[in-house]
This record gives sequence, C-alpha cells and structure tokens, in this order.
Amino acid sequence: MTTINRRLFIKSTGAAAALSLAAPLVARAAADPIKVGGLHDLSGALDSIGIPMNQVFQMAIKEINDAGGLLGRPVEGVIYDPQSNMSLYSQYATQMAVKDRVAVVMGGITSASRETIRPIFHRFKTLYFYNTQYEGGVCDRNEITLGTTPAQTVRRVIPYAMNLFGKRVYTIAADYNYGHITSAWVKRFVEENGGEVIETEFFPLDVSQFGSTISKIQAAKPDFVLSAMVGTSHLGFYRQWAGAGMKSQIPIVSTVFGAGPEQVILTPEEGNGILSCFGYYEAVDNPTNTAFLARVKAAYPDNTPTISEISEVTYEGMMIWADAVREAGSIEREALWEVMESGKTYDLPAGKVSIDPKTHHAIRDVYIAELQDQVFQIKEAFPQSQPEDTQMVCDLVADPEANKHYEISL
Amino acid sequence: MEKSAIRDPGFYLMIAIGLAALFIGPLVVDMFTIMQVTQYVVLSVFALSLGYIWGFGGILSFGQAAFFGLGAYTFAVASINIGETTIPLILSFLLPAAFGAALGYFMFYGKLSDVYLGVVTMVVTLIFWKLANHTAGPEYVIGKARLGGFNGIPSIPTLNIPGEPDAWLDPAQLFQVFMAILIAVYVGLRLLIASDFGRVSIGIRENETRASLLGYDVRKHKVIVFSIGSGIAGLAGAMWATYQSFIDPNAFGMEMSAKALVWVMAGGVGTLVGPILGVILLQWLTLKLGMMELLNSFVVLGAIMMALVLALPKGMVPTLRGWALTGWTLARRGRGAARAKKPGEEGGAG
Amino acid sequence: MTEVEGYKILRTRGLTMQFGGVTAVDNVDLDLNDGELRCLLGPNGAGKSTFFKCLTGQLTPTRGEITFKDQPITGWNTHDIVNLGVGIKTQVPNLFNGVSVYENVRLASRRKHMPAMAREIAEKMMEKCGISHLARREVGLLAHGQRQLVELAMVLAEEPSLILLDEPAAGMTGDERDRLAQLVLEAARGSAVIVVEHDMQFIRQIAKFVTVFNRGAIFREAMIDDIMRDRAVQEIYLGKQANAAA
Amino acid sequence: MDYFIVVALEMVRAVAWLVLLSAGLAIIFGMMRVINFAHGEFLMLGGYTVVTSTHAGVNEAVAILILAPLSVGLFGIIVERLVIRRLYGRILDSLLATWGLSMLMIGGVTLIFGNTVEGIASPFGGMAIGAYQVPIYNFVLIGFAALVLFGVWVVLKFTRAGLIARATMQNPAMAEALGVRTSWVYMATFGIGSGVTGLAGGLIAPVTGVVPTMGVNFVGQAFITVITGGAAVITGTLSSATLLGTISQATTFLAGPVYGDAALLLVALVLLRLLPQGITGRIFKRSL
Repeated sequence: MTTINRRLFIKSTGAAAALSLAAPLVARAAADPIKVGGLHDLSGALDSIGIPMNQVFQMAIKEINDAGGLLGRPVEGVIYDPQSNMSLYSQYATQMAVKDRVAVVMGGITSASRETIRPIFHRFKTLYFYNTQYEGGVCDRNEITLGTTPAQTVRRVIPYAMNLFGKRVYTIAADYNYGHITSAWVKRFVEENGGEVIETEFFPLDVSQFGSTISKIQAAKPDFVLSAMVGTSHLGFYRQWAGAGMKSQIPIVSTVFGAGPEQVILTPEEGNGILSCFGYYEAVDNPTNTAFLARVKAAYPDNTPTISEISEVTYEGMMIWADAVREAGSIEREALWEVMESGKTYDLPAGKVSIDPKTHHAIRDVYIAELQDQVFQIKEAFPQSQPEDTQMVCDLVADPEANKHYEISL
Repeated sequence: MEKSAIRDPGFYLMIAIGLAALFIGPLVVDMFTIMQVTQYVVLSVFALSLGYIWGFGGILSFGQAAFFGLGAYTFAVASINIGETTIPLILSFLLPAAFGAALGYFMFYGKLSDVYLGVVTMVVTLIFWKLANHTAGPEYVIGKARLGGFNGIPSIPTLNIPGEPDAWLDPAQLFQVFMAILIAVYVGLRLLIASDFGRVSIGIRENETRASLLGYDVRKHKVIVFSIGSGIAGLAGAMWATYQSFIDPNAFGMEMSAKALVWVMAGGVGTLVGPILGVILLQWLTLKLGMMELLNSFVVLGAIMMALVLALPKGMVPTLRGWALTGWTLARRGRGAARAKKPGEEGGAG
Repeated sequence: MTEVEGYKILRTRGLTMQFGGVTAVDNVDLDLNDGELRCLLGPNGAGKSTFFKCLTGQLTPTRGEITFKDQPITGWNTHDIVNLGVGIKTQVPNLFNGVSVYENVRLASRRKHMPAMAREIAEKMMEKCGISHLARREVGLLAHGQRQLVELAMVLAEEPSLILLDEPAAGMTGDERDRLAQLVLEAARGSAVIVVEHDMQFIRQIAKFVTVFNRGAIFREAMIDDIMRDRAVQEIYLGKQANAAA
Repeated sequence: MDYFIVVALEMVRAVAWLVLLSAGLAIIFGMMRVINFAHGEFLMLGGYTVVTSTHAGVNEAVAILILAPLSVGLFGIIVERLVIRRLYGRILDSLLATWGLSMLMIGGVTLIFGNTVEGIASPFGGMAIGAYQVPIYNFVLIGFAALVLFGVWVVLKFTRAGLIARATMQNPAMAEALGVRTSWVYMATFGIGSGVTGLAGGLIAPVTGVVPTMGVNFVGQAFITVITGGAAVITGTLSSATLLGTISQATTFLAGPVYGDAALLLVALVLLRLLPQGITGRIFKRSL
C-alpha cells in the first residue's frame, strides 16, 4: 500500500468509527451514494484521450469505495459521453448539475469544452475539477485546475533545449487558443534566454499535409523546432518529418506531445528523441507512482491505458477531492475550498502537489523527458513549479467572485 | 400537401399542441426537462428552415449550417457589443437572409442545380468553418467581441425583455419565447406555402420548366425562397447561441448541415411537422446513447440512420400518413361495403 | 416566302441551332401572321421541337434572330418571352405532377390575373377542355391524353397571343381529338397558333397553310392540299430522306 | 534554385495526393451517380488494413498494394449488395445511408481495434535536393497516382469490361436489353472504386496518423475535387486535382496553410459557378 492510501485508509476507518457511534438517522443517509460526475469524450475525435481519463476516474471511485466510501456513503460515478461534441457537453453538464445533483465533476478536455461547461457549473454551484494541461488563465473559484500551464512547462523546456541545441527556434503550433498562447510564451522565454524565434506558423487542426512547412523549416535552418501541434491530423507532421529524413538533422521539442497517445501511434523511429515537458510521466520514479501504475494494470489487465499527465491528473482530482471531503466532513463546496486552500500538500503519483489559493491551480513538480522507443525517459525534474502565468491575472483571495478565462497577454 | 392551411385540421392541432406546451409546460415539468425541450425547439426552427426550402422550394442545400452559424455569430457579436438582445435577434435574421439572397443570386442565376448546388453550398459552409476556426489570434476582434477561433465566443448574453437590457429571461421564460418563435415560424411557413407565392414554389419544385413556361421567373423565386430559409436558419442560430451562451465554429460544421438533412429526411420531405419530429427523435436518441455506456454511440446512431433510410425512405410523417390513410380506407371500405359506391369529389378546390 | 399578307407577329431570320456537330435547326426563316393557324409537319428529328425551344428561350440559338411582336427576343429568358405572350404545350407534357389539375391551371391564369379572376378563368378553361371532372385529381396519376388536355387548358388559361402546340393529339381518343380540333380552331380566332403534329386526320381538321421541316430546315411551305399532293413530302415521311433532300 | 525544385515537387505531390484521395470516389460518383459519404472511412479502412497486417508480420508493400485494395474492395461489394443497391437513382438517400455507414465504421473500427494503433514508418527515408531533404516516398505517391489514373483509363478504354461499364452508365435500359446484367456492373464498379480507395488509404497510411476518425479530414477535399472535375472520371479528376492542388499549394507556400485551404475552396466555388456541370461538363466533354 502506498503512503497516501495508508493515510486515507486510517482516516476513513476513523470516519467510519465516528459514524458508527452516530445516531441511526445518519445510517439511513449512509445508503445514499455521493454522486460524482465524469465528463470525458468516450467516442468521436477525442476518445483516445477521454477513454484513459475515464478508466482512471472509475478506478479512483472503486478505490475510494473499497476504502469504505466517504462519510460512510458509497461514491457513485455518473458518466456521460459527450461524443466530442460541444453541445452535448453543455447538456450533460446541465444535467449533472441540475438533475443528478452530483457533488463534483471531473472532466472536459479541450479549452473549448471547459469554457462550455465551466460557466454552467459556476452558475449551479457544482464543484468542478479540470484536469488537463492547458494555456492558463482560468480564474474561477469553483474550478480546481490541476494540469500544467505554459509558465510551468514552456519556461523549463525552452532553456533546457536551447542549452542543448542552440538559440534559433522555429515554432509550429495549432491554430487555436492553446497554440497561440503557448507560442507567445515560447517567444517570451526564448528571448529571455537570449535566443530568437525565427518563425511562428499556425496550422488549422484539420491540416494533415506538411510538405511545404517541412521545406520552409529546412530553408530557415533553425537549431530546433518547437511544436505545439495538437490532434491526430497533426501527427502527420512527425511522420512526414521523419519520412523526409529530417529527424537526424533538426531536433523537435514539444509542449504537448504525449498528452494523448501520440507516442504509441508513432513508430519508435519516428518518435525517438522528441523532447517534451509535463507534470507527469509513467517514468516518474517514486513508490506512489509504481503502486499506482500497478493498480492501473490490475484494474485494466487487457486494455491497460498509457497514463499521461491528463489521466494521472484525473486520478489526482478524485483523490484530492476525496481527501477534502474526509477532512471537511462534508461535500459542501465552501467547506472543501477551505481544506484545499489551506496549502495542504498531497503525495501523489506525479510527486508533491498543492493548490495555490490565489488561482486554484496546482503547484506541482514538472519533468522534462525524451521519447525513446515509445516511452518517455525523464531527463530533469523541477520541483514545485508555480502557475505563474495565471497568477499574473488572477487573485481569488482578493476577488472570490471572479468568473473568467483571461487571455494572458505578453 | 397543397391543402390550404386554413382548412387543414392538422394545422390547428399543431398550433394547439405548441400553445399548450408554451403555457402549460413550465407549470408541470421540471426545470431540467424544460431546458432540454428548449433545445429541441431551437433545432426545430433550424430543421424547418431546411424543410421549407427543400420540401417546398425544391432546393437541396448541404450548407444550411452556413446560415445557422452566421446567425449565431451575428447574434453573439452584436449582443456583446450592444448589450441587449432584441436588435441582435433581428439582425441575425436579416444578415443571413441577405447573405442567402446574395449566394442564391450567385447560384440560381448561374443555373446551378442538383448535386452541384449541394456542393457549392457545402463549400461555402466549409469556407466559413475554416475562417471561423482561423480567428484564434487576438487580432480578430469585432468591437468588444473576440471571435476566439476554435474555442469560440463564450458568455453570450441570455435574451432580455425588449427595451430592458437588464431584465434577463429565466429558463422557463426563454422556453416560452422560443416556443412562440417556433409557432410563429411554423404558422408563417404554412401560410406562405398556402399563398400564391408558395404555390408557385411548389410548382417550381414539381416542374421548373413548366413554371418558367408559364412566365414565372424561376431564378428570382428560388432566390427569395432560399433567402427566407437562410433567414430562419440564422434566427435558429441566434437562438442556439443564446441558449448555450457560447458559440464555436462547429455551428458552421458539416455535421450541423448534415444533421439538418437527416432530421428533414427522417421526418419527411414536403411536410413541416416531419422535420420537427425528426429533431425530437434523433436528438433524444443521441442524448440517451451518450448516457448509456452502450458499445459506442457512433455505432448505434449510424446503424439507426441506415435503417431509417432503408426502411422509411419517405420519412416518418408521410409513411405514417400513408398507413393511417390505408387503415382508414380499409375501415371505411369494410363499413361502407353495403352502401353504394360514392362518386369522387368534384369541382374547384380552394 | 409566305403569300399571306398582314402584321407579322413572329419572324425568324437565319435561325440555327447546333449541338456539337449536329445542326438541329438550320437557317430557318419563318414568318407568322397575327391570328394565323400554321401547321408544322416533318418526320421525327426534323427539328420541330428544337425550333419551339428556340422560340421559347429554352435554348439559345447558335445563330440567327427571332422577332416577336416587333421585339428582338433572341437570347431572352424563357419567362420574359412567355410574359410577352407566348404559350407552349411541349411534346412530353410538362406539368406540376404532385398537385391537382385545378391548381395546375390556376397557376397558369394567376400569372396575369388577380386571384378571383384567375379562379374564374381556370374553371372556364377546364370546362372548355372537358376536364372539370378531374379538377381535384393529382396530375401525376392521369392518363397521357388527359395530361395533354390539362396542359392545353394551362396554355389557354395564359391567354397568350402566340400558342405553340407540340403534338397535342398524341395519346388522345377519337372524341378527345375532335374536341381538341375544335379548341385549336377556336383559339386561333384570338391568337396566332403553330401546331406540330403527325396525326394526318387531325391536321386535315385544322390546317390551312403548312410548313414542312426536314433535317432542321424548311422543306416546303404551301397550302395543305398542295402539300398532301407533294411527292417529295410523301417521300420524306416514308423515310426516303436521302432522295428527297437531293 | 533547389528551393524552387522542392516547391515544384511539393505541388506535384499535392496534385497526386488529391488524385489518390478522390479517384475511388470519382469512379463511384462519375459512373454511378452515387455519393459515398463514407469515402473517408473507406480510406481509413485501407489504412487500418495496412497497419494491422504489417504489425502481424505481413510485408509492407504486400499490405499496401494487395491487402488494402482487396479488403476494402470486398467490403465495398458487401456494402453495395446490402445498402447501395437499394438506393440507386436516389442520390440523397444514398448520401444519408452512407453517412450512417461512416459513423458505423468509425464506431466499429474503434470497437475492434481501439483508437490507438501504432502506425508504420514511411519507407525509403529522405533524399537530398541541393540543401533540402525530401521524402523519397513522395515519388511513390506521385507514381501511384499516375498509375491509378492510367490503369482506370486502360480498363475503360481498351477492355470489354470497360466498354460494358461505360455502356451501362450511358444507358442502363439499353445495356440491359443487350443482355448486360447491370446490377453486376454496378456491383463491380462500386467494388473497384472501393478498391482504389483502399489502395489510396494504404498508400497514405505511412504519412498520416491512422486513427478511426481520420477520414473526416479527407472527405471534403475528395468531394470537391470530384464534383469540380465533373462526370468524366479521368480527365475530370486529373484536371481538377491539378488546378486545385497547384493553386492551394502555391498559396500555402506564400501565405500559410489556412489560406491554402481557403484558396482551394474559392477556386472550386468560382469554377462551379462558371462551369455548373464541373470542368468536364463543358471542356473535354467527350473524354473518359
């Protein structure tokens, strides 16, 4: 058993003991499950990301129940499949908040889906955990954001790569919010470190042919390519890059590669050597993670998901929430905020995580890793990185009513 | 089909059902259901826009989403800038209608027809979709509204009472207003179809050559029909934007156009009730499938669509009508066997 | 060319229609007096229907000019030509199949008249063509002869000054044909009429001056009796075009 | 200088790409007037055949050139028998039915293979043109695009089967009267169209991400190419692919991929306005 679970176990048995002393009236309430919502794409374009998240989400529920549930009540997952469709996101979010009256919701993958459902949960006062690495800037006390933001990742990987390869950078990015903001951060960090971004190119998410870009990159002769390319169409870039024999000539650094199952879809020859930066890799070396991965394997022996930051963080979300419920002895939002804002540090598979009370974003360890034979090897770790970007625009302590997604301008 | 609306009992039945839902619905049904039904109402208006131009004008558009999206974005941009919603709602009808007229002029005066017409409308939709997706950068701002690219425009205001920008409608009121719009669109289209203009449109659908050989300007007629349909689709887009309080480029998506086709097709081309039924049935199904953790929603939905086309090629409403008619005839024949055969109805119709 | 004097309501000069390498209408000069009833004869493929299509703007001629009521209408849109006063019954009836007979005819009369008047005219024309009892039937379900009458009623309801009838008698019973002949003669009292027909019995009932088409060009123009005696005309009808054309 | 060679090569590759994507669709649409909305998923199926069979140890070339066209062609025949056959002459119904099929296929492939399958690397590696590296595989794509068009041309022009197919498409009733079993001709045509699509799917597998939803990205381009080309399979596909491919690629080089896509769509729009029946509806009328 891992540390966190041993601790959880003691606490929950304590809670159970306390409950058994309580009046029979409470015992009846014990039969009522606490509902938790899971809103991940299980079909459609994003299912390859959503399905592992959902698997881990279900596993977390099972673990909580095996440890005796919460407040003496079992936890029940309410799972809907928004089918990679924004209007279904908004419907199911409403349904979870209004009809199912879930205590908390984990979910949303793209920023678009988050901005669809976040206002709904805000309006109906349903606690919401967004567990994806994203461009930063959400300022909403109702949302707990555990994924990494550019100030945590880009800031680390840029100097690392510049040290290794050189100072001239060619940025290619997906043509949407995330890509634009990330590339702005890239430019800033490259310049802060005395380098130069020679070109920034944006690609619509449905572009799958990159021949012209590959020629242009060759003409520009950068020291490395920084990719913030997203989605399955953009995978074509890595293949065509390798196909042109460029892999051995110009290295690739990515801020987002490996959030989904990219490293498994590319062959080792195509993927080897790509550098990336996340808050979690399977290779993170601590006993909590080893045990976590073993449990994932045991829970899904046939279809073991590849765990990336996005699914590990979903697990984190459930664990942090469960811990707060136990400590607060309540599922009320306000009580849980108080626990989570206390600066408590959680010992999780990804390392030590705490929640920044000003932004409700995670302060967490960040890793740089290199892909070798479809597995990321950790090169360097940066403990306790702050979500500095969101901190620039958001202070929930001063303004607890904030409800906005800031676009951080640089 | 050409039965005058004023004489058709079904017409009054539909209005009655609509009014009943409008007034009684919020009293007897819970808030969540009301919000769900609001969605069906919005999409029904959208389906009617295609049901009208296809079923009663013979214009098959694969790009109805272009106008839906245009209406939605118009409403979003205008309401964020103006700070109230009445003028934006009107604009979201007028602008798509004007654009529809322009595109219609381009197509019908160019004698495009058939599949080619479909593809041009589809291409236009794709262009909108691509451009809308390309507006992620901070330079794409209209007044106070950031277009937002792929992520779309969040925080679109809810409808307010005309003249009182701060009097926002609650979900039940929103439902009532939308229901009223749906009834108005339905009644408007029925009356339009029953009018001489509508009858000429039906004539054009039936035989374009004859219509022009009678001296009707087919091209002009089609442009008008197309433009009306575009305006209604735009209105539906605006309703969608305010209902969801956000809008993204998927409003311009192929899927949106295709869905409209499926609703109309499943419900029955050449009816107005059909598209509405199509929306209710298929949207309900999509929603339920996502909640059921069945195999995979796409498999089930795809199979149902194929089954619908193969089993009910005319759509639900005409098929049911056919069955009802056959049943009625059989019953009458059974009863009236003893009676003398009735002569066919004669004389002029209204 | 024509011997009959008077106001020429229709005039074509050098009218030519080519499809790729095929010349369907070849250099046709035709004059039609106001109020004249003209029959157009010729074997299948002689270009009569194509000629009609050129007159009504359904086809834009490759060369040549068409003048109707002193207006050069070459290249005009169909509906504009029709609105000048041309009504046509096409070879294969063009009808609004999904709607009733009455609605078909009313749409024709409604073009020029207000609803009440249109209704009256429509009913009168159906009566005239003997299809009142079919008024509420769906046109798509009628027999060919009945469809011909519906289309005729539509053309008459337009009250055109030039009526073009392309094989109006095809598919008709003897009674229907006699009635048709009466109708055509009556119509010709108010308008100019061109009739394309193969049915010789019918032609005899109505024709006076006749134009014969062959291979897209005008082959003969003469009074019906002369035409009937013309050996060359008989030959082209019997399919000996090769000799006759020489 | 070498940059211009690279750019020119890229344009040719873009044309070849459009030809490959749309040839199968063109055969089916041009000869049968059936719009196969599941065309993208047929490509996906070709890609999956290659990927899975390569992982099972089949030689890559065999998988791409033989297995992919065979299995997708066979699948096409089954689809034709079960679905398309009932919908001839009903363009719209067949469109809707195949749209359902496309969803069914996306869902079905996800169920069977899962949504993450390791792809195959593009063979042959790169070669140098001056200071530039280009994938040798580009030449393979260009070669096969030419071969597909040439093959279809030879079949239509010089074989009895091609003659029968052309006769059937021109006038089914007459062909039937002459003893042709038109139903078989349709089935074969659909099967061959599907097979060509399968081959294309196999050929693009090494350069794209093979995932169940990949078809969605291609189907639009394929349609526009085919419709812009008009009814003639070969000249239509070739002329519209050439026009659209070069213009969009040139724009991509000059202004970036968004404008490249937009240029492709605008050109298609203008062309359709000027030539409402597609390029071969007006020019090259008598071509195949």
